[in-house]
Amino acid sequence: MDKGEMLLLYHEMVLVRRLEEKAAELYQQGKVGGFLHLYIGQEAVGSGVVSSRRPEDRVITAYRDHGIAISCGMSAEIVMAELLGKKTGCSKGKGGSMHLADVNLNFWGGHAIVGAHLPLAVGMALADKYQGSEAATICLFGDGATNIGYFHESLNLSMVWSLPVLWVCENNQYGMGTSVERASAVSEIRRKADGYGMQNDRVDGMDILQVRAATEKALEYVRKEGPYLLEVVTYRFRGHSMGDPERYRESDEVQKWKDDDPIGIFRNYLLENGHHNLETLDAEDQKVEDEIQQAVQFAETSPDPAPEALFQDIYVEGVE
Amino acid sequence: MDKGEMLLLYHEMVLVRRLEEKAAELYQQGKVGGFLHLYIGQEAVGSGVVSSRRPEDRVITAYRDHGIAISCGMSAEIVMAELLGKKTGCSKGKGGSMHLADVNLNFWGGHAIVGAHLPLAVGMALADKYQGSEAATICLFGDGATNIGYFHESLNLSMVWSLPVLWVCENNQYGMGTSVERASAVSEIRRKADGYGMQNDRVDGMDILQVRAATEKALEYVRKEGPYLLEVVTYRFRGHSMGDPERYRESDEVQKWKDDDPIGIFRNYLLENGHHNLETLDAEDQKVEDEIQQAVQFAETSPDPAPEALFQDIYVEGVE
Amino acid sequence: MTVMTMRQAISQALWEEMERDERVFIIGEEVGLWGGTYAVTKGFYDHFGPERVRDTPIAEGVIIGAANGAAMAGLRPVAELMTINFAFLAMDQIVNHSAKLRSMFGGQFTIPLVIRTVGGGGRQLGATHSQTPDVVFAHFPGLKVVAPGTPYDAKGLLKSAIRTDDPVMFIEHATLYQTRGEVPDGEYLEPIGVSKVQRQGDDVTLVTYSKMLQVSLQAADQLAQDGVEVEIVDLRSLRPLDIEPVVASFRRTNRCVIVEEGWPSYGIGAEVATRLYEEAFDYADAPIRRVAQKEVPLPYNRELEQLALPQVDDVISAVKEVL
Amino acid sequence: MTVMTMRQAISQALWEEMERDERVFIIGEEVGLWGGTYAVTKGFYDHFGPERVRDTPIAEGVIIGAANGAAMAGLRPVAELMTINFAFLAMDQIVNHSAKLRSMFGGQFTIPLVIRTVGGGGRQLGATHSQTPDVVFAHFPGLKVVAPGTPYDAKGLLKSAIRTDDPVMFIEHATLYQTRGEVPDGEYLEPIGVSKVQRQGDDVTLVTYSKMLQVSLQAADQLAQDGVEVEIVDLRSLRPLDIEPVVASFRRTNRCVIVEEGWPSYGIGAEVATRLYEEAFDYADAPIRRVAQKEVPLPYNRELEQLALPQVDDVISAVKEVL
Ligand SMILES: Cc1ncc(C[n+]2csc(CCOP(=O)(O)OP(=O)(O)O)c2C)c(N)n1
Ligand SMILES: Cc1ncc(C[n+]2csc(CCOP(=O)(O)OP(=O)(O)O)c2C)c(N)n1
Ligand SMILES: [Mg+2]
Ligand SMILES: [Mg+2]
Repeated sequence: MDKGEMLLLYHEMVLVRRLEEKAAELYQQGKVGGFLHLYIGQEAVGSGVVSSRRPEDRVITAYRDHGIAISCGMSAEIVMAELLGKKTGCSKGKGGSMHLADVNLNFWGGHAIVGAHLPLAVGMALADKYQGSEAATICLFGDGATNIGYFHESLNLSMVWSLPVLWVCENNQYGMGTSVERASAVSEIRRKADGYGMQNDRVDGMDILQVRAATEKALEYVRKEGPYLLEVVTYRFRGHSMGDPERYRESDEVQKWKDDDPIGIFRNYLLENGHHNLETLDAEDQKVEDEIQQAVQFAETSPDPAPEALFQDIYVEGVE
Repeated sequence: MDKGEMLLLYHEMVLVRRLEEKAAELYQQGKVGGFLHLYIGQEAVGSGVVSSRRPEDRVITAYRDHGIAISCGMSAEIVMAELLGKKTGCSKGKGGSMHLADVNLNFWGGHAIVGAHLPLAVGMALADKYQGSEAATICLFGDGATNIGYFHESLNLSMVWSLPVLWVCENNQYGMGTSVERASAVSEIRRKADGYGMQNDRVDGMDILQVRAATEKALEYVRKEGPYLLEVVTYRFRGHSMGDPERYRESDEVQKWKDDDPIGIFRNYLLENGHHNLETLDAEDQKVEDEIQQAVQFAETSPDPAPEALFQDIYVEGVE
Repeated sequence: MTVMTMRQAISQALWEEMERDERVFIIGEEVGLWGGTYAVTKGFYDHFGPERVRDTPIAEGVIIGAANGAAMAGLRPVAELMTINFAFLAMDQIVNHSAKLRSMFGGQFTIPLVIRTVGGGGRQLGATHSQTPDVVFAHFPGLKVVAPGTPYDAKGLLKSAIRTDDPVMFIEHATLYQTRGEVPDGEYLEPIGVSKVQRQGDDVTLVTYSKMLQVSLQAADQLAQDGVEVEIVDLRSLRPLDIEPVVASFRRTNRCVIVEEGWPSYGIGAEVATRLYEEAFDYADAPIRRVAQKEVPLPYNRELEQLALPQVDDVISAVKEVL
Repeated sequence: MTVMTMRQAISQALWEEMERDERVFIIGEEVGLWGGTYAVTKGFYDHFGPERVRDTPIAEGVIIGAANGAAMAGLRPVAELMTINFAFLAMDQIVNHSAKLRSMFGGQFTIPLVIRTVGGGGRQLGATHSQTPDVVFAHFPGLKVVAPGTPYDAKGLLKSAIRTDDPVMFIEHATLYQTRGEVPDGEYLEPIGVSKVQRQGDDVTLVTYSKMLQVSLQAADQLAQDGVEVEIVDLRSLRPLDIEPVVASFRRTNRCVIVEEGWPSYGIGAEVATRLYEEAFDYADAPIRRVAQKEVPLPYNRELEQLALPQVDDVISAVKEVL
């Protein structure tokens, strides 16, 4: 990875962080509605994984999707507009925070039913294989999602058909308030791959460089051989969604993880290894601030969808 | 196992075999309707597994349930009456071949939705644990059932809650026409236990003594430690159900397995080791013939359910 | 009588039944340590312990499946499905098992199961998280389907649901938890399968349930100012459906509007209207009207979502149409 | 025209569409090597190969889920669910995904998916294997639900279903596969969402679809002997529901019976009746009647099962009631 690319990744992670901090603010003001699941603490996963893909590789994830959307190339403006339910949002204001997507960016969406997008990934990988494309499908999901039937059916079928899917489990240790230990028979998620004879790896998700390296290795395998399960160990610094009482974990634990802030770690790495100096990084931080401000402005001044939109985009061919 | 018990098991296996041969005949005559899934070839599994249980242990299985019902102590008469849809059948003629059950025998039914009874087993084991009983729940299912989400959710939860369930996979190599290799990422079903860190074993299902030994060992573990997956390798000599075109396997393969007839193997064992002589075994065979004849007679002369039965046994408290 | 919220009423019912009967236990996602996603089971985990308030993995199939199995084995599970949208992941257990295990085996098993779940839109949760598909469950014989609209009914009906030996889907509404109402201080039970007149009036019969009861009550208050007296019959249970009080009211008013939150096509209103025509054809002075959700997956955008959901004004217009 | 069975007609439609468009492929249990549980895809595996006729594990969730994903990615899957009873194991994919992926993401995705599945009772398969829950799927906007009653319609509608960019549940009836009828020799398409008058008559309107079309035709023949001329309107698609031809017929006959195989409560008949009253209230000379399955899980015993299912005689009685 060259210096320029590193700076882009740094920029991306900071952008995701600030965007979400802003979104939380707007949520408190009642401008963002519904559920809002923040990715704060997990930025190195999305940036590390997605930046390793080729443009033809598809990406699909769950509802905790702001970071993935940005990493796939969605602008802060478009994300923000969707969060505010505007016509200019990627899903025309119909999806909201949990349902960002842009087919043109090969980002196939955030999906809100736990585990339900894993079969979708199987189908996409099947389509690519069927059509002789070299593309891989990268499917991200949480630790909690590995206990639902979909996980099993999808991992099994991807192996039986030897499909090019990279399964990425973002193990942030909890599914809502339930720790991995209380929900899963094995606490190392990668072990679940054994039941399918699937290649697997486990990597520290607070260090974007490790995530990148593991993803690149995994994608190479996926392209040549087939499915692969990559467990990325990470942590969400905030509650599950807005309004989580957080009775299920100690603040000590949260603090311990916050000490390993993935942005801080990467920033230090860039400084310590002389890739970039403080001014450059600070300038980047400032650029992000401007971007966010512009995104909010764009979103707030964007029009709401017209009332007619209610009946649009449901069927391709008109019904009723 | 003493001689007497061996003879009982021999009797049981022959009874299951003849009962099903008779059922197939009655099906051809249109007296048995619906689906009829024969257990022929797999008798050593049911007899071996169920005879190892204590009376308080619950048994639950899939639609291929005649053998299990008999092993649980259901009489040929009651089975036959249910097959003929009679009021005297164990399910009053409402269940048919796929839905035999008798709570008084601690036999919790054959179930026709593939995999759906695995969660039921979890719940039963939970109830026993909750109530401080020492009972185990034995849940039998096919190889095909191990690919559905229920399998995953159930095995995982049984481990998380450390429930007394013995999971018994009757690997007869096919789910309808789909071989294990074409449906499952791993062809040794026991390997699937690894994804849950679950104890497991694999045993030859054509030899009842091996099945018994493995089940006893497994049940001991279940009572002390928790869930266990036992894979029993077996084969069905007949089609999946009546009217299977059997395009998916070669007659050579079927013949090879038929050479290992579990009844033949056990019979030879009894003879060769001097446990019982030819006369005793032949006499037993004859008893079975009589039992079957009587069962058919019982079933055929039993009354159909009354028309009012249509509305009975749906709700406990009357509705409409 | 004490005035309390729907949340408190439901919580009390659960608490009392768990105190009364050791066989009653709670199973579901985030019911324990978290205290329930809607805080209904807050405090239960500490009081009743992890054996009776069982947090599960995210696996709706085995949640309801295990509850079915435990019910067969003599316990009385109260399973919580975080929202009714996730009930589709347990659909096979609900409609093929809870509803059928008893009859299919000739009455050998009983399924004293309550599935508590939360439905309804209006919170900008998007298409997969905002549904009111109650009718879909009510279609299946073998189940009972209950959906209360007041704290009083919620408490009394939930207690009955826990005590009946039949499987009950108990559907709460996500936006009703703060709704307040009077609840008796002592113990009481409300019978399942009995519709209830929640407001008396002679001009038109309004049939509804759950959240739409509250919307209908508001509409009735406004209509009363115009001198239109609305009678509101609350179904409370969709299966069994107690149509008699509806028919009785209709025979008097000769006009009827049915208000439901879900989609109209193949919805609750269709069945109620058809039953009314079947049983009181000659009493209809005007076509029965339905007020329901627009026939679309619910969008995230607040205005669009509200446009799609039935509003007080929609009820008022419909009433005026039938007058 | 050639006379052929429903099975042949469906099989031909699939074959032709697969020949026409490489993006069309089949996915499901036993569709390949076995040749389809109902032999509809017999010969396909050999001709089109395992890539286009994909046998799957028993895992309905991922069958429909993968089909959804493949459809998003530009293929045109025809997914087979062995029976509609197993569709409940894929319910979340069908109603939360097939039906919503398009609108929820603002129209970015199209889901050109056909789910072929087999419904209906009458074969002594017991409660979990004999259901006709078509209405439950028809409740969800975003889906199209088609259920043909003749070989002609089956072929023409299935071809249209495969060509539309919207997700379609295509429900075949387990006991209709041997039903014979005329099918044009050349290519033709039947439009989805258009009801069809299958028999003309002036005395009473009979509304039905799928297997019950055949039952209704028999009833009509018998009634004709008594001089009663029945008009039969076949819905063919439950969503979109084309009510106009039904209304038009009812305006002439002023009497209507709806015949469906499933349970009456919250069924197809309720919606059709309500729509008729909404649109032609003044034309009703008698209450509209419903003929449907008894409100019970279907039992195994043959006589009991037949007692529960709607029979020709039930249709005749209902017609006589409305006359
Ligand atoms: C099928 C289903 N069940 C329950 C929920 C409610 N729910 C939303 S997120 C969530 C936790 C998921 O945890 P995990 O997969 O670890 O992802 P994370 O939130 O940690 O990113 C739950 C239970 C849901 N959306 N879908
Ligand atoms: C959920 C579900 N899908 C499909 C079917 C149809 N079906 C019945 S038996 C069967 C094969 C099951 O194979 P296996 O589990 O190996 O059991 P075996 O028949 O070999 O005893 C299938 C696909 C079903 N009953 N339930
Ligand atoms: Mg998590
Ligand atoms: Mg098998």
